[in-house]
Amino acid sequence: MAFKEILLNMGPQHPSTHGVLRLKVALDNEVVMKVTPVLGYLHRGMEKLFENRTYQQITPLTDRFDYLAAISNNLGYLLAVEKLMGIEVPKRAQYIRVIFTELQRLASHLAWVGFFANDIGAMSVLLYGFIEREDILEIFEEYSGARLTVHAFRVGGVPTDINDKIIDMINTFILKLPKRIADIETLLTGNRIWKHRTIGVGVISPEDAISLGLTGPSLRSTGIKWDIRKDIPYSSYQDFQFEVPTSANGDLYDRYVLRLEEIKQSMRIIRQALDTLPQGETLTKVPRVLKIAPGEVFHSIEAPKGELGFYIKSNGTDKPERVKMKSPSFINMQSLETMCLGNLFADIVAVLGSLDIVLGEIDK
Amino acid sequence: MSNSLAADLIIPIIKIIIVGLFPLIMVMVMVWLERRVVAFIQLRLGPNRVGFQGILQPIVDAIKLFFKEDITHTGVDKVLFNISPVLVLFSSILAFCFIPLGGTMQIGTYNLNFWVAESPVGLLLIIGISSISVFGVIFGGWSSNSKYPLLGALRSVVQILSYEIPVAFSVLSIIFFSQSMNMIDIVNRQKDAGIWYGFMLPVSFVIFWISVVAETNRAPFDLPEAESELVAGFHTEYSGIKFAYFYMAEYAHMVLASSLAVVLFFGGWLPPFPNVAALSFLHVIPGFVWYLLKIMFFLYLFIWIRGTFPRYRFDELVRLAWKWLIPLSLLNILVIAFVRSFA
Amino acid sequence: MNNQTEKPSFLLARVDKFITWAQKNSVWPFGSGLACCAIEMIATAASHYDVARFGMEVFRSSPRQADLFIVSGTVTNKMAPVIRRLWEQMPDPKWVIAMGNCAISGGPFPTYSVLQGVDKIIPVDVFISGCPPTPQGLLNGLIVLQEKISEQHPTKFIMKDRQHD
Amino acid sequence: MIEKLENYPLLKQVYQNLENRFAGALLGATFEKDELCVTADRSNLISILEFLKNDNGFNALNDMVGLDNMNTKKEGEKRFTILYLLYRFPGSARIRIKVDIDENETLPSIYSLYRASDWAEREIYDMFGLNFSGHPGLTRIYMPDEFKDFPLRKDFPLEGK
Repeated sequence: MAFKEILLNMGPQHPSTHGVLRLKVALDNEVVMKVTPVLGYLHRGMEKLFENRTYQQITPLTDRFDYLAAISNNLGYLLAVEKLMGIEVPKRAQYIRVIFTELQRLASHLAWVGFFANDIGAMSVLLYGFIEREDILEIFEEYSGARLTVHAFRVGGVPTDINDKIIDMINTFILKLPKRIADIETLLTGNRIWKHRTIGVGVISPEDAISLGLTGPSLRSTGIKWDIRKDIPYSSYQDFQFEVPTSANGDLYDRYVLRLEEIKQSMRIIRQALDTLPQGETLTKVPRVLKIAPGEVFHSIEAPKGELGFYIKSNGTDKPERVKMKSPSFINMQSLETMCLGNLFADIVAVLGSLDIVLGEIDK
Repeated sequence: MSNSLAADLIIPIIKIIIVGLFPLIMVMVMVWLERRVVAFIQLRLGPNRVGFQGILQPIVDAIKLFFKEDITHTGVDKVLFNISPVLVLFSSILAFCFIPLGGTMQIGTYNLNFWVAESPVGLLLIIGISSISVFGVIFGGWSSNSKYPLLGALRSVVQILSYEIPVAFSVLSIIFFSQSMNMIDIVNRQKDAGIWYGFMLPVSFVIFWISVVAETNRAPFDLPEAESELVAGFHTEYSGIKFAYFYMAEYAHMVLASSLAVVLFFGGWLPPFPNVAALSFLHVIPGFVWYLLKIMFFLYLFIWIRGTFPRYRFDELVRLAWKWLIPLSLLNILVIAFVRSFA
Repeated sequence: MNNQTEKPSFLLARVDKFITWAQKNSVWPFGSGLACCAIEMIATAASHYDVARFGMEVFRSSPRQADLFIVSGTVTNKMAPVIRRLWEQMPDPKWVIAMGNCAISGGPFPTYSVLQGVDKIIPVDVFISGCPPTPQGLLNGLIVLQEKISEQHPTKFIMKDRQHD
Repeated sequence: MIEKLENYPLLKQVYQNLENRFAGALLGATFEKDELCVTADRSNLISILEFLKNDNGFNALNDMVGLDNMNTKKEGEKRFTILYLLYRFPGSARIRIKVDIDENETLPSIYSLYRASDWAEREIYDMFGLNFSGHPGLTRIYMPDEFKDFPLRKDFPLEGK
């Protein structure tokens, strides 16, 4: 039987493209024949802007890359700069950085669970996720004054020490969170509709995942144990005990279960970091005008969405010659078509949700 | 003015007006209730600024939509585009003619019936009339000359086609017992039987309920208007008062579905255990109130389901109908027929 | 200019008040997120701040059914025609909030690809500064918008017609 | 060079393999900040990457970086540089391949080796205007199609033309 393709244009304004992504979809009835993402609707020229800003001025701009995990971006960039300069960050500052990055990971994953569930139609979970996220943002606000674009760290450490109030807030939050996660799990994990929608959908094989450069939870869901926190430790992650959860099927359900498990592991790390917080300085002395001798460096961290890398080339002035960001969403987004082909139209939305993309990071 | 004129003309007209308004009032209540209840499920407050606890919110919305620009964009089939909201809304309101909102009340010598029309095939008519709404959805989706509405309309056709069958089968099992398609008779037979059909035929009720949730395009079966996939589904291109028609029609259909569930399975205007003498004081409360209480329960159920479940996918939805509900309802009918004829 | 100074008649003023009362209490935003500010917009709609109290939680994803366009984030030159078109697709009366510094003036991105202020392409009613504005800020902006709506005269066209006669 | 790699047995092995296989064809190698960087020529880029992927297990492309050396290049050097950041699962070893290229020259696309290079090459094409032969669909990825310039070139002003 001859079929007639429907060409559907999703976006740039569409409720579930997570921003201003545009997808050109070819459908045969509801079966997906082709998905072509069109990017650039949020291209802000960040990399060009970086070449015209000093090293310190760039740090707050990195917040605007992945606005759901601003602190991870700060950390990734700063670690690259510090590696390029060859300076060591005080131990206490490293621990504080770990605490805040892990809190940010919690916030990002909670928002992800909400958005993903909302894409599949369970709208209450979005709101539940945001309640807990709000608590984390309050901690950030207490620490730095900002909620979303936090700018929590500086070159050489962290600007201010954390006080007892913040530690109290984190402790209460950590105590509260497991119950909330359990709530979300009762709503979703065992739900038949949820399982129908996620198990066996958006499957990707480990070979494809590696070839496409997939990282983060999406890669781990195919069974490859790869977590930069464990494999190439940075910022004292080697001091903490935690597991890297993996699963074998590479479908949406696995990605969901993995992220919930990662939330639990992050709580473990935060607890350990708070218990063993060393005393001492929080900021190394760095010159106010930061001039870095010519050189180049690539450093990557495990952001909530995958591997976040910064390539920095310096030229001896206070501004970098080139900053290139390896954004996890950009790489993960490439695999959308592989995951979607032959599935139904509704699955595009679910797969897109599961990839945890942020357009600020994709379009730069 | 003679007594018979009042009985024959004026009272029916008043009844028609009331029955016409009743679903609309219920729609208003439902819009408010849904927004509040879903908000409470999600640990929010919901609209509470306009009127007492925000009760005027739906009215405010309606006024606003009424004064909004009504866009008919180019490339639209004007006749179908304009007729479909009307079809959708009025098909559901029309069906209320045959729904008994209460029992018969004795006022002097006059017997006041709480229904507009009594037909020996009332049930069939209701199912027929309410199915007209799918034409509204298809016309609306097709005439919009846009792809998302078209996809929404296509989904809607498949959905209604699939789920009409289990509804009909589960209703058929009622008719086995009531021996009538007259809605009033069905309620009276439940009184005679001393037990509501819902408790007698639980399988039929479950099939019926799942199917009507699907037919009203409510979560988890809200595929024709699935927001995360199809923007706003078949009414994406509608604005202003026409959109309000679609918006109200969705709730009117919910009220209709709940009313059907109450009348067919839960004894319409009857109080609980109508034949138990010890509970006869329940008869003091008018039948209309019982009916209202019961439909409120089912309407609440609609909202509760929406706040909890994820959305079905298109193929799962069709599979559920054809692989589970239809065979199950066939088997159900077989068993009931067997029991009816031999027991 | 004449009809602006002229006061509407008593009856029309009452009608105006009635209509604007309805309009300001039922502002349905257009569920369009552009960038960082969109996350704060969602946070405003979420449980902690709950914009639903003002009857504003009905985020319509179709511009045809929305009253308020919250431009929440950076508008790039590539996106600008889309924004303009979406705004044109919204039925009157419609309002626009420029949320965040990017939407107001390009914010921290004075670059080749960013539109330096969304008011260059569509008329803006309320500007909310911040990068991103806090949910409290957005709520304040919405209340300001409500005040602005309640001062409008939806029946003004009747007065205009009379003057043309 | 090889002494610097003494503490990194894996990279040392890889480097020795490369030396043995492409003796003389490698234009240079550096090792700083724990990162091995090998400079290759346009002509043998594909064979080096194939060798690294198939025989040395560098199965993932981490990222591709384009550089415009307009302000820093010396006389006679080419204007642009493309970096291929390779990765090895498992083993967590990284290697960087560096290729210099001029404005009018074309690099072979490595899409057949690493599918991840699809968008990365489009990005470089969009931002620097460098061509990749054999790429399945080399179009602009960020900027609109009617955009004429290449933003990340150093002679393009920040505010646009």
